[in-house]
Amino acid sequence: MDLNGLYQDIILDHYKHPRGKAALDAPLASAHHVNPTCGDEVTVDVAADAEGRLILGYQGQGCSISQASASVMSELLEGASVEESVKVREAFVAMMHSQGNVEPDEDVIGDGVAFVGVAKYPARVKCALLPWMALQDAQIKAGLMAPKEETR
Amino acid sequence: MDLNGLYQDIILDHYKHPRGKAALDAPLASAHHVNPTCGDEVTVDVAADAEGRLILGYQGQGCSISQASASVMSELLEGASVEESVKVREAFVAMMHSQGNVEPDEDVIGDGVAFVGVAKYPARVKCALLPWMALQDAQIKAGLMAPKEETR
Amino acid sequence: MTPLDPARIKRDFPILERTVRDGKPLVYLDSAATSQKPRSVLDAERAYYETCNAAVHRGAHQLAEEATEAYESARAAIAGFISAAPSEVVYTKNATEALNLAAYAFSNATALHGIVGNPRQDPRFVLNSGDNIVVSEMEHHANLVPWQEACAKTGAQLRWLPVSDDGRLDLASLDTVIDERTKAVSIVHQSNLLGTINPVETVMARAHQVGALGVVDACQSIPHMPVRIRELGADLVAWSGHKMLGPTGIGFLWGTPEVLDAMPPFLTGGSMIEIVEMERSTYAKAPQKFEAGTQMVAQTIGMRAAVEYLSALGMDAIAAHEHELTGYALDRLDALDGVTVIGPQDNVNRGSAISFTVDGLHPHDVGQVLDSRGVAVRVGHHCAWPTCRRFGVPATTRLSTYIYNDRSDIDAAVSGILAAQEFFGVS
Amino acid sequence: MTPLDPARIKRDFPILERTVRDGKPLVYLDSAATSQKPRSVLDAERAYYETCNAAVHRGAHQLAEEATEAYESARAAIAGFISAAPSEVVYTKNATEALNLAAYAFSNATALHGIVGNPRQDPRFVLNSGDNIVVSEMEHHANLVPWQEACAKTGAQLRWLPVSDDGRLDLASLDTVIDERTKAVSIVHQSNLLGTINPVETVMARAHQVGALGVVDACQSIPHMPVRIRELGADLVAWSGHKMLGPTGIGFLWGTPEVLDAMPPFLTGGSMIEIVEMERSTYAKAPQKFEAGTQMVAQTIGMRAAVEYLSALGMDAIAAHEHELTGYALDRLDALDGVTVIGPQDNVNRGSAISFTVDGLHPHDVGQVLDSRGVAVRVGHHCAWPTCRRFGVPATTRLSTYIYNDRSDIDAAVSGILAAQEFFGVS
Ligand SMILES: Cc1ncc(COP(=O)(O)O)c(C=O)c1O
Ligand SMILES: Cc1ncc(COP(=O)(O)O)c(C=O)c1O
Repeated sequence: MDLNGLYQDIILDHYKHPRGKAALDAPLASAHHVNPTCGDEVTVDVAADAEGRLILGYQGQGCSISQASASVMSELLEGASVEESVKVREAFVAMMHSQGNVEPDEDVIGDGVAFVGVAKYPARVKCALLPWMALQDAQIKAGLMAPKEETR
Repeated sequence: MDLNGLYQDIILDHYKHPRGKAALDAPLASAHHVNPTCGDEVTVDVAADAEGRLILGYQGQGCSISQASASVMSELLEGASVEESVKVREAFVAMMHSQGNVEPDEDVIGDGVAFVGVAKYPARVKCALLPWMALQDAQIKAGLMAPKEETR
Repeated sequence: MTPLDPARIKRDFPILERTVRDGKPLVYLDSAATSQKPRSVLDAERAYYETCNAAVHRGAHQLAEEATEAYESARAAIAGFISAAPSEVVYTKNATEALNLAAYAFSNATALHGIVGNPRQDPRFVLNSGDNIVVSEMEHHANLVPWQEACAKTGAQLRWLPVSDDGRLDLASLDTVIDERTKAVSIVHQSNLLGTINPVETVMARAHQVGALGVVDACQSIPHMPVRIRELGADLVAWSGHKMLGPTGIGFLWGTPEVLDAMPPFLTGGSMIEIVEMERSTYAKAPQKFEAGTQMVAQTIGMRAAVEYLSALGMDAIAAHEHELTGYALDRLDALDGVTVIGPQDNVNRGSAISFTVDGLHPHDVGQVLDSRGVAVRVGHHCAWPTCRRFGVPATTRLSTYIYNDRSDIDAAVSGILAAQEFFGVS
Repeated sequence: MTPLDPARIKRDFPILERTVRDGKPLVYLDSAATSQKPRSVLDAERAYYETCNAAVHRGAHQLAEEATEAYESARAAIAGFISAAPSEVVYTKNATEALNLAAYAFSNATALHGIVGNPRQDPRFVLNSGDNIVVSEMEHHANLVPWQEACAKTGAQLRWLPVSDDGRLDLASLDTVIDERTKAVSIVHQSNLLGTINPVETVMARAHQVGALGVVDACQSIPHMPVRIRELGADLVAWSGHKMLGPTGIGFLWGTPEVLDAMPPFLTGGSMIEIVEMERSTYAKAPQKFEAGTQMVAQTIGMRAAVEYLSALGMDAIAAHEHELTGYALDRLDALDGVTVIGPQDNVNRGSAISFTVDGLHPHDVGQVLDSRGVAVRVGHHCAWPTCRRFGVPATTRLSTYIYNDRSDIDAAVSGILAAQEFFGVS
């Protein structure tokens, strides 16, 4: 196996230098998710500015994949519109469920493309998705979802 | 397989002409046993005469083996002493657990020897033993056991 | 639809080549008890052990990944076989455990509900005194005793739908037996003793009308006919693998996601949890919530091969084959003196399990004579003792067919019955 | 006592010949999760299906007789392996079910006792408010969550014996934690996370002193050392087959005849009954009382081959082999910078499961690097989450050996740890 394909430099960099890792002072909502097989956990806080753009915070502990994924997510979505955040999350989730067989779109998911190698490891897909699932939950609680999603 | 070895004439004769098949008017004790896999059942009544000799009665429904066995038992043990009844029962039970590999003693178990072929059929052993187990139970309840057995 | 070719199918089942009782060819007519297994099922199970055996849903190494993938894709294949979603299928060790899982949802919810400080239980599962549970008079013990126990633990009342003389469910009292206080209705789809196929949709509709949970015991139907699970109209459906070419040690509970979510867990321990602390735990979502501990993983792989084998033959073709064979068997038995079929005598809404009695002969003796000729049938109460009582018989002899049987097997059974009558001098 | 020859043993395990991750030889160090299976176990199971598969304890035909004989003689062999009588061994699907069976005896007896008109339950199993149940802080979820649930359903209190910093059971509070109101004490014999072997005899003696039932989780001990079951001093002992060369889907509950008789049934249905009527049922004696429905028959046959394989090697020799290997592994890990063993660091009263952490590295990442080199270990909380919390770690990496491992496997794991430290730049 190609360890470098799984742990791309971008992932290692985000793991060692996490971006935006802090709780929000006054979140609209928070969601705490755990990976029951290994005990990894993440708490994602969300709020919105005057224009309805996302303000994100997160804390957590876990493996390089889950922590780097949270950092990438925070970098990508801080200040994004609700619509954008949904689009990016759906693209990231789709890539993670592709078993590594799709060419991810860097224009949509930015540094998230580095996780395409992780999609080949079913046991690690959950790690990568952990913060994104928490984000979705927090956004639902805060009412910060795209109209299409709210009615689904 | 040799059907005649299993259903010896003695067995068929006892099945068609059961001896002593009736309830006792005033039993000292009774025991009702069932074979839970097929629903066969037998009730054995015991009493004792002035000399402490057994008086037996039974009723029941079931296959040729269980019914013939009850009939043979009744014929063998009616009027027997408690000691004799225990000896005969133990010999019969031992034969049934022998998988057909012992030469039964006709002096002890009389027509019971006809059941030696049944011992080769594990599923039928229970049928043959049904009335004898009920008898043991009824004798225990009635206090009609050999001293050695009571203390075991 | 290609008709079945039993002679060809037989060659896939190694055991059917053996002889019994001093060289007699084996005639296996006991598939309602358990079916035989084709080579492909045995090969699949063995291949799992030889290539990727590991703990599923727990490890991060390659074997564990492969084992998890095999286990979950088996679930998808089994779910597909009954037109269900994978997450709606819970693995159990047999149908009996699946039915206990359903019954324990009630006694557990009731107990938890009664203790102050517990999270509130879904009221659908909480039994109050005056509530009742409904089964039928033709249930297998597996769909009767667990409900008796649930009632004994909660004070609820057990009721049942009666059976008519011709072996059909008597629905005249449907609306009175199932009433506003009914919390669960659990009914067999196809009786393993009578062969009757019940109109479970009607019974489930009535259950839902009064807000009761609807459960179906599909042990004898799913192996023998195409079943689109939603069409039964039930909330929960139980069946076993070993009666449909699968390994021993695996059964299933299908449930609607909504109901599975609402039920409390049954067996608890590893892999079914979300968070565990010394004081308390929270649980995973179904199906994991109901799969505590290391599962029968190899058996799920064997089971996948079993449903693939059945699907390749076609469940329509299997049902047609058995229907034809059942008609033939009913006709041949009808022509015998002193033989009485217990259960529907017309070949309508009935499966291939045929129970009968022979005048003057005990079923054990009939079975023994058949066995001496190599014909394997089942004798006894078939774990449906109350049904025997209903028909005033202590036991029956039952022949039951499957994909590998043909008319010659029925003929062998009929000759055996005649031989038994002759041997015991009742002909 | 002939020492083990792992190189020779390996040849009996087909899976150990495979490669993983682009041609790396498989180094399997995850036997505490599940063991691999020798050819003889797979052959025995297959032979059962190919020669005498049938319903046991039910049929009267030759196949059914042979199947019943195979099933019960497997029970005798398994019982013999732990120096028990056959009737003391109950088949379950895994150890988790066996522990649930024990815990449900309490919640079921309590519920039945509370309903007027039920036969009186044995007071040992009836939990009144103020009663308590005792476990330890190093239990697998399978021996914790079922007792939490029993308490939640009855209002009893759950207590636990603490664990010391060196990973031993802290017995200082034995006499206060287990008191006159204790109804059950359930303790792991060998911890699957820490490797600790506990003085269960001492704990069981205290349990009996206060009249409580004593239960032992022997999942990690019976596969690895000679166990004469009565010497544990327990009333009930649970373990699994798949961790000791056996098939998936089979576990065991041993019990004293007296206690098994006193317990209410757990799963109910066919084959565990004495008489069934619509209104009520009576039950068979143990072990049948606890074996409802069609059992994992083929798996019992495979299990018999497994205990025969282990007995041929000799459990003394197996324990000696693992002890030596554990000492070697502890020494090698001790020599690594940044590696901390969680659990006893001396090779005394400890088994072959070794958990450790690596400074600056998450266990998932350690496991991944090992996996990339063909070394299969387990990462996570090992279904003993509270034990992780006790040691302030979210998870550990665990290596665990068995009869087919030797020093080269430990060396491969150690090289992998060094590689992980280098890859992530923490060395
Ligand atoms: C100590 C211990 N107890 C209980 C269990 C549960 O065993 P199973 O998953 O086979 O039910 C295990 C293994 O997972 C274990 O190691
Ligand atoms: C109608 C019916 N229900 C339930 C069962 C119980 O199935 P199992 O013994 O596989 O648990 C059976 C088979 O024995 C059956 O025929």
